[in-house]
Amino acid sequence: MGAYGLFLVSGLAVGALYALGGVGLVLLNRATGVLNFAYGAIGGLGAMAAWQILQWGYPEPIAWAVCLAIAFLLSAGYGAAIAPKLAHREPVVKAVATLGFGIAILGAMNLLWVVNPRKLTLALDGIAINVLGLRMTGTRLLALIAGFAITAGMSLFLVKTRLGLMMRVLADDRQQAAVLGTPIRKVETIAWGFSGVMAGITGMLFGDLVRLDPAVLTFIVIPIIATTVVGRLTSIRTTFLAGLAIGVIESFLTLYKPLAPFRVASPFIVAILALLWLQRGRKLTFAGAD
Amino acid sequence: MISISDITVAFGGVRALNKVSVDLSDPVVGIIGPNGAGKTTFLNVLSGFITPLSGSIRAFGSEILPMPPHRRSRWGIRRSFQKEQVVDELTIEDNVGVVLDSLGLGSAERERHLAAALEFCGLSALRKTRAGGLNAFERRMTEIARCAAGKPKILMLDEPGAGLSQIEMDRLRQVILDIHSFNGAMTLLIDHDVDLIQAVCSSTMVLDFGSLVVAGPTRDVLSDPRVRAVYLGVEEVA
Amino acid sequence: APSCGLNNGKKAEGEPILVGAVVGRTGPDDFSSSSKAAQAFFNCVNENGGINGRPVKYMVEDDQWNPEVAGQVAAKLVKDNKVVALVASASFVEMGVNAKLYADENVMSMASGCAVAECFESKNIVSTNEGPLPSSVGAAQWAVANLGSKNVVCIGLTIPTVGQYSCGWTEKYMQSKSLNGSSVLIDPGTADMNSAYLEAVASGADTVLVNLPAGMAAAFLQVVMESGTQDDFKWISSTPLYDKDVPGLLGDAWSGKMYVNAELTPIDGTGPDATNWREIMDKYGDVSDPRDTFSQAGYLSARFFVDAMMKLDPAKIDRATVTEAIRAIKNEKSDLLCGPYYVGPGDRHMPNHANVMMQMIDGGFKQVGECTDVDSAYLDPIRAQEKELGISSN
Amino acid sequence: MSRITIHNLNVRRGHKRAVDDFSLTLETGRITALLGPNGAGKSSLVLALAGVLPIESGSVEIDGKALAGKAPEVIRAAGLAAVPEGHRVLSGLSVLDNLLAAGFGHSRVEADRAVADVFAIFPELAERKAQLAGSMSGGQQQMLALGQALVARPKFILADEMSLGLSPLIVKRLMGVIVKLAEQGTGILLIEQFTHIALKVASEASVMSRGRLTFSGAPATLLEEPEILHRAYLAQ
Amino acid sequence: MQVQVQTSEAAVSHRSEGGRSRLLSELGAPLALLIVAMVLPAFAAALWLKVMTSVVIYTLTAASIGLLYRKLGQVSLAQVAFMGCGGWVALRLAYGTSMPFEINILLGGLFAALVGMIFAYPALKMRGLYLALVTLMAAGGFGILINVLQFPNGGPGLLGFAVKSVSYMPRPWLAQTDAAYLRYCAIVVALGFGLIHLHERTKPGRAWSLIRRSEAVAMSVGINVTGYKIWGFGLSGFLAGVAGGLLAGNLQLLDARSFPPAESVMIFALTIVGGAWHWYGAVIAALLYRFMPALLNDIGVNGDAAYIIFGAALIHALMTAPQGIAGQIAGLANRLTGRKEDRP
Ligand SMILES: Nc1ncnc2c1ncn2[C@@H]1O[C@H](COP(=O)(O)OP(=O)(O)OP(=O)(O)O)[C@@H](O)[C@H]1O
Ligand SMILES: Nc1ncnc2c1ncn2[C@@H]1O[C@H](COP(=O)(O)OP(=O)(O)OP(=O)(O)O)[C@@H](O)[C@H]1O
Ligand SMILES: [Mg+2]
Ligand SMILES: [Mg+2]
Repeated sequence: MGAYGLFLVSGLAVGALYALGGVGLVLLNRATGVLNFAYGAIGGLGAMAAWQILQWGYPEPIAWAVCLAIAFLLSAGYGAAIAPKLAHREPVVKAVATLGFGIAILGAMNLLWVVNPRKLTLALDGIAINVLGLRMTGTRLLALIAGFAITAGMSLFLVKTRLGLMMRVLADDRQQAAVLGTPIRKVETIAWGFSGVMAGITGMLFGDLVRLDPAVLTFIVIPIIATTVVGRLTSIRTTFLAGLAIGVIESFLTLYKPLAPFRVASPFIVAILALLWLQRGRKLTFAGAD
Repeated sequence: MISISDITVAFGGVRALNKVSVDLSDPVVGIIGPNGAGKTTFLNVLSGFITPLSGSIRAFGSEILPMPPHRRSRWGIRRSFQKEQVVDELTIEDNVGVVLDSLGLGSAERERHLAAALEFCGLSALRKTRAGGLNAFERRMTEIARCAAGKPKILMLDEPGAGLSQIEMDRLRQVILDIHSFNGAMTLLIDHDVDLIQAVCSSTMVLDFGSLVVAGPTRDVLSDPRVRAVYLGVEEVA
Repeated sequence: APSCGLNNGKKAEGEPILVGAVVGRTGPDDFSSSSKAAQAFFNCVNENGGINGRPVKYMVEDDQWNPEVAGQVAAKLVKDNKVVALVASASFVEMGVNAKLYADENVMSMASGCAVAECFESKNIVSTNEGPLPSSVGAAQWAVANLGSKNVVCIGLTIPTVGQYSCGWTEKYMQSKSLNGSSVLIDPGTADMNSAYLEAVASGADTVLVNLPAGMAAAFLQVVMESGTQDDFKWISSTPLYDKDVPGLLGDAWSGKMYVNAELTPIDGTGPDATNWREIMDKYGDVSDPRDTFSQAGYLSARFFVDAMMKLDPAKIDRATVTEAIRAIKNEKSDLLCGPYYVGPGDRHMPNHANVMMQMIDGGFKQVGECTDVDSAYLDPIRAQEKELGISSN
Repeated sequence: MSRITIHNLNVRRGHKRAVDDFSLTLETGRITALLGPNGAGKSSLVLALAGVLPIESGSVEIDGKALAGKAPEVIRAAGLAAVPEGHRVLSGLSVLDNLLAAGFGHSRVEADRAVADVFAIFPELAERKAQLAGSMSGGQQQMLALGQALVARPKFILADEMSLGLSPLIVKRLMGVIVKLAEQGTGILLIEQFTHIALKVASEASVMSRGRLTFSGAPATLLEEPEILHRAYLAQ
Repeated sequence: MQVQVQTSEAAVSHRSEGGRSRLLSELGAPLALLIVAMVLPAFAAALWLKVMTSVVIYTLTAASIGLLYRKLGQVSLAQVAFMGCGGWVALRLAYGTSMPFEINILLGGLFAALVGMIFAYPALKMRGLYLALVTLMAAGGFGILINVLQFPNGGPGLLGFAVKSVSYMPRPWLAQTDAAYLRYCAIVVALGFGLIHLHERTKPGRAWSLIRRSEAVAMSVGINVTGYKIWGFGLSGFLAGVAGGLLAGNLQLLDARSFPPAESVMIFALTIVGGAWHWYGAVIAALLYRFMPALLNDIGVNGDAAYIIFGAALIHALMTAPQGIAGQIAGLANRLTGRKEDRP
């Protein structure tokens, strides 16, 4: 067990971050049909702002509040002002438009904060417990717990609540949703704002646990997308599990020297393999799809 | 002559087709039944989009089921779709001619088949027009021309009359009636317009809940009490 | 008062001499510090009689960390603007892409921030800084001598011309002393520092050499803190951690425990050049310009360049004479460098290959080792060159 | 009694005017049949009334309250429910969710009751509660689409090509439902390609051609003088 | 659904007129552009020569994306990675063999085509965003793979990489200078466009159109959907691979940092902005991708500010020009020449 347990826990700790990010992406996709490439950048700007607040000497709760507020406003702003104008385009076009948003945010971050090594330190970093020989800080536990809680909460929210149903309706067919009387602009803005808050949480945790660097936080969205691919962009639970699995696989690859340098590719490899496995035996076309 | 035996299709728990066995031999055969009866599924089995759980299909001496869909088309099974499928950015001649591409014809022969099919469906004047500008009727006719071009053995039309006006219906009726003499192919026609079925189909099969209710001469089928109950609603024929 | 050029207080009015630089400003890191120092130095020279009356017009281009852009802006400087030389360039990508251009166009680049192997192995590029290889080996060498390290694990980037180049030669150094060395290479985009650290722990090392950019190093060291095993190892690092912001970034836990190699002499040195550099930055630079090792290197590159230009007939300063003059630079001394600076005709250049060690302590740094020449077989051809040129090492 | 007044309505689609100076009045309790050839602009009219297509000019009022330019959910809440052509249902959602989605205007309890009423009218749907709407047959989807309009308990239903692709039995049932709704006081705009079906149940008939209203009067007139319709079809 | 409608409008506005005049109008503009590319190098400054060479090369990449998108309705977010594949092989061959440049980039293209075909396999059963993400995963994997393996730099062995300074890839003997190389690239790219045109005009083009409409209908008219889809991805990969070879020849080396997955997404986005429905959309896309940033850089706009401008412009273009900039130009041209757009 020894070393393996250590690597398992270490992998879970990183996987929780992938998972958390992935769940936020899937949620927005379930609600609005948009895959948000700017997710990382939104969280990144929140985290940078939080760092600034801490730097100025304000207490941590204020930093959290500012981070979440900024992420909420950025995301909801996009959802209110830009997303509706692109609503009639294909999902891929909607997705790449968010990349434009992400890049603009990245540019703004680099303008506001000259590239420099920074570190975000949160109070929870200070406490730690020992799991299978690996010390885990409070922040890492928070990531894992937040991942579980949000996964469970969101799955229920989408299925059980009216707002959740509205979001699913909106994502399914926007025009029809409007005809049926769904307040689409409102629901859309709420969904984006909600996902922005999740991006903020993710950004804070990434900023603390991975690196507080605008470019890294912006582009971390790409390996995170791997988890959503495994979850077929719809299953929150699968996405969460995929995130954990990717973290663990990445961690275990360290043990095998020849593959160790490639281990960062594990999100992508896991995504492609999972996909091939998921669609084994599927027919080329099926009635109803065309 | 198509002989179908024991075809069963299930989607999850739903039996969309249940041990359907029937022999079809008239030039135009109607397929009717309530919504969700399995008519489109039946065509999907014939064209190879759905693999049945059991059963076999022999048509004109060939075993159909082992062939992949595109081979069936080359062999001679053609179909139109419940939602019309014409490609907007292609011209009418390309929309129709594409079916001849895979038949390995010489260019003269290809042109001959193409011209004949367009003429048959009354589209000759429009052949260089892009399909994007066509109206619903012209689009339907383009689809039928695509099915009829070359030397098909079986044409399957899934609700070709849906959404057409009465005048257009009359022309459609004429085209369907003429297919057999145009290229010798047999036609399977799904439609909910009983007048159309009555006018063009010498025999008809009726599906309900995936099972064959009855098959035979159209007149007999339409007066069958079971059909009147499940499909027509009793007073309709009375 | 700062000293530069002719020191005559007269503004140079002659025909400008065009000098260029390519720096990586926009991207994962900002490498523009050296060009800012050079700019300050040139400002000073222009205010003080210029190069025998001719001012320097300094053009700095941003390669955006993009090889294509690097090629474009270099072509602009070298072919369109016809600069006589490049001074104080600092980049991750530029040197590799443009070495051929510089050789073809017979133009010298007196760089200040080289990071990759290509930079030190090109005929027309010479850098004032020494890059990750001597810096890592120097750190390991010092740890062996002063901390009693027997087994060093080098944490580097997977980019081979950086990671393998520097960590690889550190391993070779350890082997040459019959000690153990190993490397853990991590992808620049990695989120997972845990496994890298576990891998390092598994190597059985007693000393960890952190050979990463400061931001990644901070992330790596945070994982170390989380694991609570900081005291199981001795900690050394290459130059990137020698930055005034780093002690604050890492936190007090590292105070007194981390030893950092510096490629040039300490930023708070008191020698004439160290003082002059700071004064020039204060008077001719911007307050926001960093005062770091790269700034020192940029200052030195500019100073050596101007010194060489001063020897030329100002009317005959063109690319050919400038290139020749730069190649002729020999035995330039400065208290900012551990050894003499020279260029020479060779097809590889690494004039700076001695360094000092600093201890991170009390939110700052304290020098703990004197200038030490790096002991690596990589330097054999360099030393042969020096012998031939008659370079006197300190 | 409520009334929808459409006055000089213009709707543009691309570079073409799909609805051209169109005026019509609908009343609760009455079925108005709207006939016309393919491309006449009937569906565009429905979508514009539902608030999905932008209106270029003209007014739409329900009991004097302006609807033109309002958001779709506002129009829906005002009592106008559209059933667009082509049985557009939310294909990735279950049948039950489809119906619940149509009841956002009601309280939860009220919505559940409305859904139960729809299940009573279309037991087929109750059987397929959990099935994804997209995997149902065309006719089943059409039932669902009408069911969605019913859940809203609207004052007016605009039903576009409802009989398209439906078996005669179902058409008859749906028409029965429509007639019953009218009797219970709902106003209905019935757009049909099969003119005889529509004319049989309608109390008013209008003909549309090239976006314009070309006839408005009693259904019997159209049955007696089929040339009116023919002319409209030929004009297109 | 919406997209299909747009397609039809584009198609309709491009209604052919037949005969010689059609051939002229079809070939006129591309020829004019090619001539510009041939004459331009004589006047352009070295900076713009380099920039224009990049533009020309990425035009081919954008065209390869446009081809997949327009004809098959498929989205590849891995084209820059395909460029990397093609460039890798071309570099390796250039160092390892003495074959002429043309053969090297051709083989590089074929290798990328092969990789494209392998990725077409999962694509067979997917479409839309989901497929796009799968290709993005491939691009992400490539980015990391190449970071570890590196591009060949003249070292020995299978990988041709050694920790040493680079040796530079030789350019074709006809095109040693930057000016000549720009012309050379323009000709290769023109040939690439010819290849695309040839496909679109004939059997594969028709087959792809039907597949785009619906795979079921394509099968029902006898099209081997598997085969044609794989062929489409192969062709697209081939073109991107050739572009990668040209890029290697431009810098005479390649750097692993040039091929991150985000670049693949970016060039796709710009292809849409440029306009995938018109051939010159690819030119516009490449201009936006390589010319605009160079211009901003040259006039001294801070690189970070340029990011903001670029991101905002991207979103703006996607919102306002559903047919891309090329579509707007075409619309304008039609209005100016008074061409009728639709049948009454
Ligand atoms: N992909 C599928 N998954 C699950 N059930 C399906 C699927 N396709 C069809 N069904 C079910 O199979 C049954 C038969 O459907 P089919 O489309 O063949 O009906 P149909 O006779 O063509 O009806 P219509 O006249 O309404 O077109 C229906 O109950 C339908 O819900
Ligand atoms: N999405 C669209 N974009 C542009 N024009 C459209 C669109 N949909 C329809 N049109 C055009 O608008 C006009 C009116 O079409 P509409 O669908 O409203 O007619 P309709 O009377 O409902 O016809 P049908 O009986 O075929 O349903 C037609 O000329 C049609 O070509
Ligand atoms: Mg059907
Ligand atoms: Mg309509």
